[in-house]
Amino acid sequence: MAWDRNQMAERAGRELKDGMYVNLGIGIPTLVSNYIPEGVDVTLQSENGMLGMGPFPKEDEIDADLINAGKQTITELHRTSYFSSADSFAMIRGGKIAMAILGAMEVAENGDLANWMIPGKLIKGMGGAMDLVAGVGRVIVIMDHTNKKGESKLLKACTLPLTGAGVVDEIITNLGVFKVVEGGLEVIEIADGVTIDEIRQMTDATLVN
Amino acid sequence: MAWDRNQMAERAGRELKDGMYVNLGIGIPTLVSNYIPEGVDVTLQSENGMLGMGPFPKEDEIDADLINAGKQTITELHRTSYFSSADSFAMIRGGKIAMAILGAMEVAENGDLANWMIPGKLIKGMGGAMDLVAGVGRVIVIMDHTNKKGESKLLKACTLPLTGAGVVDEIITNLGVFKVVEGGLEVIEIADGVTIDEIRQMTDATLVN
Amino acid sequence: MKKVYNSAAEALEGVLFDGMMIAAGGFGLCGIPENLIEGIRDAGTKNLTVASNNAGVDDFGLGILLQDKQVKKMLSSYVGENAEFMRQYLSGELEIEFNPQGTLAERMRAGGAGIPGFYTKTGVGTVIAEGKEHKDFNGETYIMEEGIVADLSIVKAWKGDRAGNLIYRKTARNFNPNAATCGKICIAEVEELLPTGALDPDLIHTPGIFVHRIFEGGHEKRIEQRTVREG
Amino acid sequence: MKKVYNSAAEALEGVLFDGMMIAAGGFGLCGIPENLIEGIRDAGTKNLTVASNNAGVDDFGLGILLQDKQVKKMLSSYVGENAEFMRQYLSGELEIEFNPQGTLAERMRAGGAGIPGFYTKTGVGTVIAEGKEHKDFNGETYIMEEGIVADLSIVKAWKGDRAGNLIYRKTARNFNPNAATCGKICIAEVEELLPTGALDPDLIHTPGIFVHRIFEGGHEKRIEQRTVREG
Repeated sequence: MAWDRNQMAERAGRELKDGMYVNLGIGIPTLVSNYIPEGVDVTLQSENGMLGMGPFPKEDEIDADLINAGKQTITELHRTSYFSSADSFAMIRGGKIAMAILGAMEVAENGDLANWMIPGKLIKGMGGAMDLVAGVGRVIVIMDHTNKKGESKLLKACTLPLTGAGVVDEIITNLGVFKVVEGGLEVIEIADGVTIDEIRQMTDATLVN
Repeated sequence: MAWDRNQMAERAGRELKDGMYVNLGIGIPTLVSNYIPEGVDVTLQSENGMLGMGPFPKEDEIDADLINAGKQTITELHRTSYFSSADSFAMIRGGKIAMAILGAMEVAENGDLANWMIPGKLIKGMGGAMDLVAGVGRVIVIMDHTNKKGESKLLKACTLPLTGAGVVDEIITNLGVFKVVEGGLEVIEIADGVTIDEIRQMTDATLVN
Repeated sequence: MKKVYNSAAEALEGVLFDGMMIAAGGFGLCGIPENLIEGIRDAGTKNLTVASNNAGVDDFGLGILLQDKQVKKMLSSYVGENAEFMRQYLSGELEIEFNPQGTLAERMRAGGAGIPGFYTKTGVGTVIAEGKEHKDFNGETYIMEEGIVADLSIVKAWKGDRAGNLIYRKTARNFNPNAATCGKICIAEVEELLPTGALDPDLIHTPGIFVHRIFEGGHEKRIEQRTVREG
Repeated sequence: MKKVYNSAAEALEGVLFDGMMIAAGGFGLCGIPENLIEGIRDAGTKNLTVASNNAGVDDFGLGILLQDKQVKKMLSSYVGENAEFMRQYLSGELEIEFNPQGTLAERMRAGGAGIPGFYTKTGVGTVIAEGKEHKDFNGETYIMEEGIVADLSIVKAWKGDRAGNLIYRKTARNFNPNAATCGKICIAEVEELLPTGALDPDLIHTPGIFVHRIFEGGHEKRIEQRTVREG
């Protein structure tokens, strides 16, 4: 009956390839680090200035000088390096990060992404999201297929201010996996217990298959 | 009877103020480091990536990894820091270096400087000179007043390709000190045993006094 | 040339003025110049424009300048942790210019490096690109962003020496090295002020040329989200 | 993901092709990737465009590629130490694009940072500015310079680890960190290759993400001008 958050994260984990440098967004994307496949060596970047992000600390390892981009306390690894924000985004903008996995409010069938503001209501800022989607090799969105009102978050066109235009490559929702292709979205995987008809019904964006 | 190289360097040393970060070019400018006035604390930048350049090493201190922009072996000081070429010129271009003291082939009365090539003859390259004259707070040229043929190197207009346009603030020659002002060069000091008439005779540039 | 001061108040003496622009290091509450922010609060300087990735929380970091209504405008990428900020912004009391995080960092770096403008793909096709110059390179469209030069930059480092050389610790580095370069005057607060020569010259993050004033101060180093694992 | 190789020849396997562009670290003969330059000489790759501040001397550094006529074009700021270079240049066998030193360093940094163009005051009013876009900022004129993206960058570091993290020593750092970022592939040679974890994460100059291949090699480290003082 559709994927839960962990199953979505696990599915996203299967996109990771050996040797990749990857940036994981806040929320479900963070869970992906629990599902890095066996034998795949991935280095996580945190855009506040760190490569080689480790797990959350034990109580006695907490260090105020060591946080991720979500401001959570974390740990370092053997391979870790630290650098300035300008250097961090130099590597992001310069295409050195193979993949970013991010949450979203809306994704359009042409790959447009909106995840940073709702005019007049919620204005937190884009943080590093605009830089990430403009700079990394591949952008994967993980999000619920519909919003709280049950409306599709996969749209013909975004209604909210964009984070990036034509930047999304793939979307993983609780209902399946969707690839941005010429003409719309291609369903490339369907969650257990979900039918293509259910997906069609709950999707505003054009499905090419 | 005019200044020698060391007297020119000593005169340039008197331009140094306490706390300044300074870049010295190759040749006579390098000698200025021997004439930093008592009580004046100056930090020398070497544009290949070093602040706090020390004197030449003793024989047993020579280190192939420690050279200045003239490719000479040097030493470090307590205050020394090393950085990349991009960071080095970031501080030069960003106006953090108070003064550069450079040699020249020609200086024009409007502050134009030529010191990097003689077309068809000598083409070594500009090195960091173009960045320095564009970026530092004040540019002082030290050079002989005339070339080997006895012709003035202080000109109405440069004949050689420029290193920078309107960048020179002051020129120290073996005959005196010249300030670039509205309308030409102002003689602000005359070397011992030299007369203003001799200077007039040996100078092509307009002298305003 | 004396660079060493005894406190934030001493170090800020003579550099503050109403309407000035300040660039601040820090990310969230990590690596923020706590003492200098308090010093600016105590000085009561008004109509500040502040370039900082975040705006602190209501009662800590830059949030205390917002509470005192000392800030006219923020250049930031993310302000989600600050309720007072939101309130002032939505009520029109506070101006904000949202900058993508990497653009903000690069603008500081550029300003310090004598680069008045640079091109980036970040923000193309979004509201961020509106009114900015667009230019194509190799068939792709970029927008021009401008370097930031601030009247003052305030940064926090781990160790510093009397020549102003700085070393940061872990992710408390963040915007600090970039902010340090873009101020006409830069003041650094450090956890530990050491004699010149105590830092390895190969391992200095910010050379002393960028730092005009330096002092040692105590740091609360508040943690925003204390996340732990079992074990 | 294997990054570690046993020699320059192994590390260069499969990445060289005629007509490619290479960015090289080093200043004069200091901090140059000696082994990789020899490896490229041995591979005989032709028609190279090389971005490097200098061109070595006749029989060492990039000079050995010039002697073998492997280089079509240099992007450099200063080539005064290389007689063969001069000869080839003046006879029209070799193209050269003079770049002011800081512009060359910044172009490498920009290319690696996804910045296709930036504005600088350097070279305004000189031959360097000819044919380049001019733009005024705050009443001053700047020219646009473009980022460099090379097919390959070759760098030399002091210490490296198996994850590709690098630390440079003294002024042997120079262009190496900048060149490292601007290659589609970057190969680093180090004096000492250490296990991952041996380098302090706060003190790494080039994070491993930039380095695709790494090997340990011997280094002659020739000195160009042995200047000493008495005592």
